[in-house]
Amino acid sequence: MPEMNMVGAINDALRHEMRKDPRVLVMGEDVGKVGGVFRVTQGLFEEFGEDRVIDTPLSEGGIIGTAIGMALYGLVPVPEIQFADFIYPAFDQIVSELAKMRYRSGGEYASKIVIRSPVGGGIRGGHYHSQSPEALFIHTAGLKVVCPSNPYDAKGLLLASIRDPDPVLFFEPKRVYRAAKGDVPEGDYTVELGKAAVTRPGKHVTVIAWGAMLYEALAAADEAAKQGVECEVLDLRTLWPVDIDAIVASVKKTGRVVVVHEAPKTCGFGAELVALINEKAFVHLEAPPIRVAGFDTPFPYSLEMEYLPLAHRILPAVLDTARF
Amino acid sequence: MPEMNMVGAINDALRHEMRKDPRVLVMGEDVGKVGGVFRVTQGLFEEFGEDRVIDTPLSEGGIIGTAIGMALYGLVPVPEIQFADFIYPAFDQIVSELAKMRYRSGGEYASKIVIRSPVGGGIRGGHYHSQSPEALFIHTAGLKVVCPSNPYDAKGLLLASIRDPDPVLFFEPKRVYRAAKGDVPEGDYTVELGKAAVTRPGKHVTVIAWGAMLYEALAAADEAAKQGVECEVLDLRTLWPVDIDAIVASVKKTGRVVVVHEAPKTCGFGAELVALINEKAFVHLEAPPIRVAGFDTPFPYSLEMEYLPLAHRILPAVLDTARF
Amino acid sequence: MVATVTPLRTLDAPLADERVVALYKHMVLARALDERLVHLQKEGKLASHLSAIGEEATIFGGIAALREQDWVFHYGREAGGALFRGMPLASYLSHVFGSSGDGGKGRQMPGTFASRAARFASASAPIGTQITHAVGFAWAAKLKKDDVVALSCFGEGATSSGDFHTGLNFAGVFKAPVVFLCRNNGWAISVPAERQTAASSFWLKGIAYGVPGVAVDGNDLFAVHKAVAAAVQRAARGEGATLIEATTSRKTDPVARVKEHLEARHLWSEKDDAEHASRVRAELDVALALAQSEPLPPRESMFDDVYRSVPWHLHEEREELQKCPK
Amino acid sequence: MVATVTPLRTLDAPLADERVVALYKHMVLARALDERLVHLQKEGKLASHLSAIGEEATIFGGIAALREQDWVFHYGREAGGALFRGMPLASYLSHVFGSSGDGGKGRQMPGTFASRAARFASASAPIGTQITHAVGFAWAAKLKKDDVVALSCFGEGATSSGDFHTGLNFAGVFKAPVVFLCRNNGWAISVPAERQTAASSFWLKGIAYGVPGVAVDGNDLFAVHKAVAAAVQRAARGEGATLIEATTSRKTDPVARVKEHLEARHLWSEKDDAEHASRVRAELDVALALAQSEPLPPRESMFDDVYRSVPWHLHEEREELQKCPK
Ligand SMILES: Cc1ncc(C[n+]2csc(CCOP(=O)(O)OP(=O)(O)O)c2C)c(N)n1
Ligand SMILES: Cc1ncc(C[n+]2csc(CCOP(=O)(O)OP(=O)(O)O)c2C)c(N)n1
Ligand SMILES: [Mg+2]
Ligand SMILES: [Mg+2]
Repeated sequence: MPEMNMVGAINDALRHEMRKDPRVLVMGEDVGKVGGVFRVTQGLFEEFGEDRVIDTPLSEGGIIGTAIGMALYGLVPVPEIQFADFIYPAFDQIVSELAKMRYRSGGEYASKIVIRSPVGGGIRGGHYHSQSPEALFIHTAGLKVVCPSNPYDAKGLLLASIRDPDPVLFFEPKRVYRAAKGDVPEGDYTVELGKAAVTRPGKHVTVIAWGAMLYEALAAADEAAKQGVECEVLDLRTLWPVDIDAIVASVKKTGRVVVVHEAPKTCGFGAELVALINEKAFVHLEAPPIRVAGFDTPFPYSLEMEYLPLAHRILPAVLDTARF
Repeated sequence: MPEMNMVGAINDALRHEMRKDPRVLVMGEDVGKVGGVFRVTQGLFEEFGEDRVIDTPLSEGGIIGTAIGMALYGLVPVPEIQFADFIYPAFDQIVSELAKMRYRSGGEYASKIVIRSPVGGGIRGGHYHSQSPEALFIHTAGLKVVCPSNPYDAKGLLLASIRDPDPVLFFEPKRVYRAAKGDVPEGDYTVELGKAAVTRPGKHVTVIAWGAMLYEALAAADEAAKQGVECEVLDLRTLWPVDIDAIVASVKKTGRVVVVHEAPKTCGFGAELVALINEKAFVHLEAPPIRVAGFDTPFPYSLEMEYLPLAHRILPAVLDTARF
Repeated sequence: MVATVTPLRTLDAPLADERVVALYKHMVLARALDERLVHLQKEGKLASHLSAIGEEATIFGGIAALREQDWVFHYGREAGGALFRGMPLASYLSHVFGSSGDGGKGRQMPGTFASRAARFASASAPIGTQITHAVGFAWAAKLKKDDVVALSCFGEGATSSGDFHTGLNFAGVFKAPVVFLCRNNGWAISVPAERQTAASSFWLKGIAYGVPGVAVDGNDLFAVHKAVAAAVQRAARGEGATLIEATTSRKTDPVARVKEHLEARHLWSEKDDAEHASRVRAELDVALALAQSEPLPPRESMFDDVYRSVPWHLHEEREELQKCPK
Repeated sequence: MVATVTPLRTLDAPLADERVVALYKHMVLARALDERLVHLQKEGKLASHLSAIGEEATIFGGIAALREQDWVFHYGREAGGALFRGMPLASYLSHVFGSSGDGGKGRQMPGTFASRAARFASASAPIGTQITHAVGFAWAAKLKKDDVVALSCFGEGATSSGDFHTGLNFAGVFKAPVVFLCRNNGWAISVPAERQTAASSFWLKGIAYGVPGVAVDGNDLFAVHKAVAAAVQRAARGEGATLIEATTSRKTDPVARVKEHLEARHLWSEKDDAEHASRVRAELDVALALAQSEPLPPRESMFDDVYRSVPWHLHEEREELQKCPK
């Protein structure tokens, strides 16, 4: 099995599925000859040509709006939004149109597309190259939201996302695009949507994370272990619909929860997880579930490493929770 | 004190402030001669003329984008978005520009506008005339979010919102635009932002609501009282920054919480409230805080009264919580 | 790229006589239907209704110019056209009353229907959003080398939306086989067309996108038909999109105009008209009574179609609802 | 509304000789600064840099045509113009390095600065958003009867954005005193201008909005100046907006072109040039060293300016951060 980074694994998934399924196409700004600003689509233009790897005008609303139309025709577009921060011009098309197409037509029509977009901070991008907008889409009924943390999952989840009948937002943690490496099988396999992974088993505190913050959670868990606190680290992988069974099983064991995410804390997905845990496992809770998240400010440029919920901020939360 | 409905009270607030402060202006689709589709701006065009009551082209992005520019010049625009469901074409301008203007310029610039928009269901509007998108804006650092439930608060909160230095989303529960009536003082007064009201005191269960659902919470509380359960009903009024002290004080007393809102449950503001209550009052909780909310579907047309978290859905939640 | 203006009236349009008669009959049906629904709305029996009264020539002229394989991306006022293209009247009325017979399962406001039978896409309320869908759809057909054209319908108010800009821009760049039919009735609710643009007309907006613009009299069935037919042919030849501005006015009745045309050519008589009107009346009486007596969709159906299969959280929410008193 | 094309080269532009010399000096500074920052970026000492190399004539031609009371809504490549209009070099460099001296408190990427001193609005990264701000700002000035014009700068890629459409549309309808300066350098990252539009040029997009369009040679300081100056005057006279397309090319060096002009008129010599270059070098050495040695903003500052005063939840988050090890 070849070792790949995230960029390579996602590229491999796209290439694999485009070879297999002629309906699949890639579109977006700079996805063509140049292979995307992060080079995720590199080589696809050469292999599949300009009808399946399409450089578009600079309009995210146009990318998603026309992709919805293409999907209605029966193609399976995989549009790229260059940075998730630039998804907002397409917000109306995503929440008003894409998410509601199947429902409002009583199942007569569906618009199946996979929107790929890099998320997260730590690359010195400031306000507009660092955001993690997953909560906005989780709040919108009709969408699925995925965020892999490693190359194996990235490929397997992307293939599963493209084959899934529903629209998927596929968020790629750009901070670990090249840093996260691992063995990736050649050829076909999928990682089922809606299933979390127990990345590190433990019995004292459940730490829930995804994407680039998973590594911070693991680092904090290592430190906590030195102080006698064993964390069970869950990598959600699919954010919505979330793997509630995996979460409840872990919380039943530990009774203590820390949720980690980069997006601002308030009304972030962490709030939903805390609320769900209350609804499903209240009697098992021995401490209040707490959130270590991005602060409720725009994403800052110079102070990004202070802003992000890195291991040094997760660790005290874990220890406090363990000792509550 | 004259009795007014919500429409009249908001109209009165706009007229009052426009007379007092020449910087204030109203803009939007159909806000001019016709006075808005809900007649909230009726008569303003006649009194203040077309330079201060401006009918715009059909572009929400343009309304908010130009309002931001006007505010940079020193005016205080109060744009109307005809239905909150149509705020999404302006989403990029609101979250990327309006919310971040002060922060990104280090306080050198600020863009103070108040966006008024009717929210909520129950008027047979279906998907696109019924939504309650508050959570999206609460998640966005830099915005304040207000939602009055009655005429007195509507006028006082709108005057406070216009005078507040920060951008405010002022959501008006259209279901009770005319149904909610009450005495409204003539002339000047404000209702402080960030302060909830205890609409009904009680000791067994805290019910948190706002806007049109407040009346459903009160109706459920009446029924619960007949069964010996006394609800303390909080009307949040300002959703963000929320009156955390009022919430914690009530939860300390009751130990039991039901949050009610029209927006879909998942990642709604209810989740944030549950998470905050966990963080601030966990040891006082005697039951899991639960949410009675819109279901996680697009807002349906025919079944809207089944979709909404009306009293008949709140009551069992209150009783279950009381008896947990 | 040259913007062309077609003559405002073309009586020699290549529409076969029988087809004009069929169109006229449907225009009469559409008018009667609108009148009935407007009335029901005034009586409070219908939440809302998007009427097409006075705009039938544009709607039917556009529809009549399509080939069977072509698609329509509408926005709410085109029901008459859908009936002409094969949507059953009963389906449309079930939609209007949001009842269990609605293909859309009662989930959307009257007017925003979908019909695969009529090759009508799913409309929504936000103005303009369907424009980019039409472009993507037509572009996909082109990529697949299918001979399919999409007709994108919208009002002049929609030209101010971002989707109009982006839709025309993408259509220009990718030469998508799409026809943009802008129905300029002079108003967006209370806002006059002069408030939508400082340009002297809407058709010339095509210039900004390398898309030819055409102006027609929107009260003239034949003029609209001719312009749309030419645009469909152009699109099918691989030459790309056309923007057509059809200006409607209250000064003449577009339905009466077709009647005059038919009568002048002895293809229709007062007697035919009276007979047709009474047939339509009878048909509507029955269909409306039926639709109004249909039950609403069952409340459990609320949780279907959010996703293709119902995920755990919607299962739970359905159970919560089922436990509730009705 | 008529679209006009100005002659491509106008040596008789009404720019006083001293002003041309001053502009040239700043163009040289801007070029040197760009070269240094590009270099620092390549060395990894700077996260990113938006260079204006080759586009100085458009930037300075536009800026030079403004009156003191006019404002600039820029998008990231106009730093040279801001320095010319009075932004201190030190402030700009503090911004670039995100240090404590930055007026923006180190919160944004290099390039997206703001400067009240230079009457430059606050730029952001999303393409196009500043266009509607410029329109609203100019419109507000008009409503207040102030004689203020806004210059809205953007690249040709931005013409595909919804904000371009909406900004030009509102400017047309409300006759806002705004000048749209579209810098067409042929590329949006890797996407060529032909992929942005099927129209033959960008200036003619003004037609869609009742806004006159003008094309100029963007490598010619004088041509750009003349076109923008005329547009500013037109706006100030209450006649509304103008869209100017300034096409830049790599074929000539716009800075060298001004130098040739000055030398031909004996206003500048090789010796002057050498002296100026070494002054600029020295100034940049000092300023860059200073900016790079500045500390970052204190971490507590992260919670200021989200709102005018710090609300309870940000107080708590600040305390949480303060408890954390650095
Ligand atoms: C994005 C959006 N904003 C506002 C509305 C409210 N609205 C419904 S119809 C309408 C006017 C539409 O005018 P036009 O496009 O000319 O179509 P017409 O109704 O004249 O056929 C408006 C503003 C909407 N549906 N969508
Ligand atoms: C809304 C949005 N989408 C994508 C980007 C990423 N991006 C940054 S610069 C750029 C190209 C801009 O091209 P142009 O407008 O021609 O300006 P130029 O860089 O040529 O000066 C793109 C796509 C962005 N900043 N904003
Ligand atoms: Mg209209
Ligand atoms: Mg460019």
